[in-house]
Amino acid sequence: MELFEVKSEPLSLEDITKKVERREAGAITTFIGTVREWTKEKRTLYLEYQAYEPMAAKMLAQIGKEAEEKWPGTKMAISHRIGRLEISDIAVLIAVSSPHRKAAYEANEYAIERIKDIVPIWKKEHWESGEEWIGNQKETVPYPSGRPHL
Amino acid sequence: MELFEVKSEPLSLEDITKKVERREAGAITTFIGTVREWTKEKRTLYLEYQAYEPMAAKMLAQIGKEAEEKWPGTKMAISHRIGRLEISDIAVLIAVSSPHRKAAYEANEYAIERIKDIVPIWKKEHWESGEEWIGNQKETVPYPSGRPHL
Amino acid sequence: MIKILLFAGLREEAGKSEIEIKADNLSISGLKQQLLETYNSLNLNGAMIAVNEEYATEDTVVKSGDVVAFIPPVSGG
Amino acid sequence: MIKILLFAGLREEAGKSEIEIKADNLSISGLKQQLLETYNSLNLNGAMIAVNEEYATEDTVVKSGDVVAFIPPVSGG
Repeated sequence: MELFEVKSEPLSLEDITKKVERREAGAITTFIGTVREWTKEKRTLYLEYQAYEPMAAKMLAQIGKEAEEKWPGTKMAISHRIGRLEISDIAVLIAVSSPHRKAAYEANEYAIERIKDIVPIWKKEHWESGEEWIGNQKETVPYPSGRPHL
Repeated sequence: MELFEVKSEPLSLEDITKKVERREAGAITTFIGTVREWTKEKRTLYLEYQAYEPMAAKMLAQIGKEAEEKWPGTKMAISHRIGRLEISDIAVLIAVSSPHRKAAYEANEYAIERIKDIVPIWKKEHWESGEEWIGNQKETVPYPSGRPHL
Repeated sequence: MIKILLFAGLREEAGKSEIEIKADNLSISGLKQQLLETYNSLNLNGAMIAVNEEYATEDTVVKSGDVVAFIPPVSGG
Repeated sequence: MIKILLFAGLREEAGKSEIEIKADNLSISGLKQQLLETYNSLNLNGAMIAVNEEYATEDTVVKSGDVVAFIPPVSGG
């Protein structure tokens, strides 16, 4: 049972929640990132995720370690899916258990922000009008062909 | 399919997540409140939840309405269980979907805080050494017999 | 008749979950006084009040047929 | 031999996911120069660098047998 994983198979919310359940932890938060059909006026047909797999799994585990240091008593699990994903498919799952709810929320949100900063995973949007590797970690400025605005 | 409910049957994370799923919402947060075995040095054997059921369901719906006004575009569902609950049983589930993750986290945390303020539901702790209705909505100052410190 | 609902610790103190009081056009504080004549050990001071499933205040006036709930500090979630 | 890994847009620009370069004791910036001699359209400026699966900097020195990954801005989550 890997707490931090990158895989091609569908992700299960039930499974990841079980990974962090503990009798002393009364609060669990989960984050479910799904493939959105509409981003502003643009319609996504499907997505493709690519990862530098061994390093991505390591970085996810590092995020978990960071969170457990910042919020002692929390336990985290993260799964990220790669390959082709359809609309509404789950791309990422984050689960955090904690004796206290505040830490469970904060550590969870910390994790998704860190994923978008440091984990080597990329998504390619496929629209009716074309396709594009999304390159900005905070999803605000997509640029074509993996080439950032310099 | 009720978005806001108070019931005696076990709660399902899968079910409540489905209630808020939408193709335009790429982020879903859930909160799972479970029965904790240990609160500081005190060991809980089991809990009993009582509700003013029709009003509690109304208040949950009101929290959802407040959240949808504060965070436009979010959709919320809340289920609260009542009756006898064992350690690790789920007492409350909150799910929020949103096109953007920040709102999904914030609205979810708002909901659990509001539940602890305004929803007429009470829990009775059963310990080895006795039992007690917990009376302070933020769980910081339990008092015996439903009688607050005045 | 005004129906009074009790919960949690208050229910245990009173030994019942519902009490009916013959009254009409009475403020909540008046109702409390009347209730305490019979149930003098009930501690209603920390409780919020709901009339017909909506939160109300001490000076809310209730009529016959209304349902008044005394809501001790809540502890759900 | 230093193994170079390319991802996402960089992989498509180069038309391959791995490139091997004969080199030893070379800084990342030196490695980039050598790589651009063959793949002159590759835009490496926005990419982070990892050496053996750990983030590294331009002046990190790599040896034969090391794996260097060019990591364009990430977009997981």
